[in-house]
Amino acid sequence: MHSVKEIGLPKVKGSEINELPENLYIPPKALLLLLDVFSGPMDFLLYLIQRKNLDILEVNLVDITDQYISYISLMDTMEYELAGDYLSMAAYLAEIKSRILLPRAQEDDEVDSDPKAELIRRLQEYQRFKAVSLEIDELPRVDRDVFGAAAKLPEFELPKPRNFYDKNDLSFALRSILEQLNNMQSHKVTLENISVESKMKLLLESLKTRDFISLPELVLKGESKLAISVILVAALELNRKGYIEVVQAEQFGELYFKNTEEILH
Amino acid sequence: MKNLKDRVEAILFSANRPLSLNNLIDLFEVEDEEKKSKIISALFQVKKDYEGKAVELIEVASGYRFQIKQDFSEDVAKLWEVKPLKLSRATLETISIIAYMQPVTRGDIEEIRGVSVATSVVKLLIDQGWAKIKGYRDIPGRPALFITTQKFLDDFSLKSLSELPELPNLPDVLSIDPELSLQNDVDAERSKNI
Amino acid sequence: MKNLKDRVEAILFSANRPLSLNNLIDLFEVEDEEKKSKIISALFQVKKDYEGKAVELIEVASGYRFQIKQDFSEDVAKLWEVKPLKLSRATLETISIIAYMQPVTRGDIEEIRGVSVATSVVKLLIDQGWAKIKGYRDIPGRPALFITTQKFLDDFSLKSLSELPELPNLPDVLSIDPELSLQNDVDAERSKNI
Repeated sequence: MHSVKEIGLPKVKGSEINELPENLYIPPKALLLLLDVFSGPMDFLLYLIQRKNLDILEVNLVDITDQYISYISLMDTMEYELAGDYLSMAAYLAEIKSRILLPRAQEDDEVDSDPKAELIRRLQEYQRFKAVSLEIDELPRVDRDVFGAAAKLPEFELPKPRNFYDKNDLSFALRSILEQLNNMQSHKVTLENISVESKMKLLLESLKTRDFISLPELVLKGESKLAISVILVAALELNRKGYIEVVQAEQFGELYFKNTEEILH
Repeated sequence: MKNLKDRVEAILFSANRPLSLNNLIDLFEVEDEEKKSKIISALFQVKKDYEGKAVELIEVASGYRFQIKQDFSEDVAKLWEVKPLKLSRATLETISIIAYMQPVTRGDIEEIRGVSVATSVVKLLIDQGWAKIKGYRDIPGRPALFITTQKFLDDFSLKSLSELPELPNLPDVLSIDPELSLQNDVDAERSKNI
Repeated sequence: MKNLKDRVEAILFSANRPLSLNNLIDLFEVEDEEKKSKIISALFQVKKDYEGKAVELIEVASGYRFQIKQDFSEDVAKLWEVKPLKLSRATLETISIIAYMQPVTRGDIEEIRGVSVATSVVKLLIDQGWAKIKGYRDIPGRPALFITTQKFLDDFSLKSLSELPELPNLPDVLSIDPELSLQNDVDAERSKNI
């Protein structure tokens, strides 16, 4: 198992770096690493605290919140879906921080629960189970540490109508595994490869035979939103270079492209 | 007449699962208390006979089983081409929370771990026969309540839940003055900003 | 250092099949003749240790195995009869994979199920007489190849393997050849675009 120490920040000239340098390079898969090493945001938060050899009770919540959020915000935005729990923890911390920093109305104090005490309680609660789960992992486990001892059975007769088994159970059992396998395999994402150049060409070609052309007409069958935005970029680029004009009959109306040369003629 | 101790020994080597005292009582058709205590002393005798040998008789939650002593597990793993199931931290934390807090809902587990419980973790625990659904909590949504099974205890070499490692105590939060520490944070922050 | 006699004893109690002298030599990585003769004398010693007990070490065509003495067959029959075997999901999935895809190694089964196969499941299938080892795949480690038996067919009321219920998706998984399945993906993609 990865130990927390493995991902400790590197030492420079013997002294440990406690803060992230401003432009620290974060590898593109940093979040996957985070998800792999820590069992969740509580675990990560504990690590940030313990890295400074601090007791949970001594933590400066404002500092730790800033650190947590700076790590999370450095992560690859593409992986947000995987990181929902980390983000909601970031939001929770940010809320606590704002409550700490804002001047507090005296009257509300009695009603409001203390957000810091609540977080500390949760961290301590998590820490108990984290510790005990590591102990449970050490227990002698069947098929890892201990194996059954058995001997060949003597010959014996079982009375005749025996256990009857249904052959359909076999195909059901296998079918459900196969379905799971197929589900895992079919998540393939293909990236469309659409270049601005090709769309510029298409637009100019189309305007050779027509005076006006609308945006939807340029979208090929089966193309996505990405294609539409690429076409728009292509059109704007051509417009900037003076090849075409972009016209619109009314506000929020359909966009039309036309050749600038046409006007000159 | 075959000797009871040998019969107990034979049946334990044939079972491939732990056998409880009641299983043995049923099997040997014991009615009176006297014979019951004979089975217990036979078990005791068998256990003693195997002391110092390569296999041992141990007691787990569902009963008694013969197992290979742990010293030899490397040889056995090699023979069986075992790729031991390595449990992820998420799985270990989840089964621990179920074990100590049962019955618990997925929501209870998420509250403690601060992270949603992956379906794959629940599936693994149920597939291994370590956790099962005991009922449903009577709140909106009627979430399933999970408990650990006897097989969980058997597979982790435990006789009962009381043999689980001790759960560290929750430190007494009331003993800290939250107002004070909050104030510290604010002060620290202000002094930094100056 | 663990004693060779104990290691031999442990491995024989865990194997659930006869082990030949060569199996033991491979397993314990013995090269020289001297150590080979030590294994033989360890076997002899183990055999002697179990004389007069409920289990005995016997030699069959394919090697050595521990066997419960015939005297106890009545007790054993009763144990198996008392509790009609209820198949766990893991057991059912494992025997299905063997039935449809035989011969398969344990590794194959693990790959398909995505979790490790408990030795108790394999033992159960062998004890039940539903699966047996057909040979060894000629790759490093020489893993055992499992097939189903006549008794499996009998117990599931099948005349032959061709009577297994049809499984629509099966060909995809059987064609492990990656080239082929890649081609299938491309074809599927094309037919979607038309």
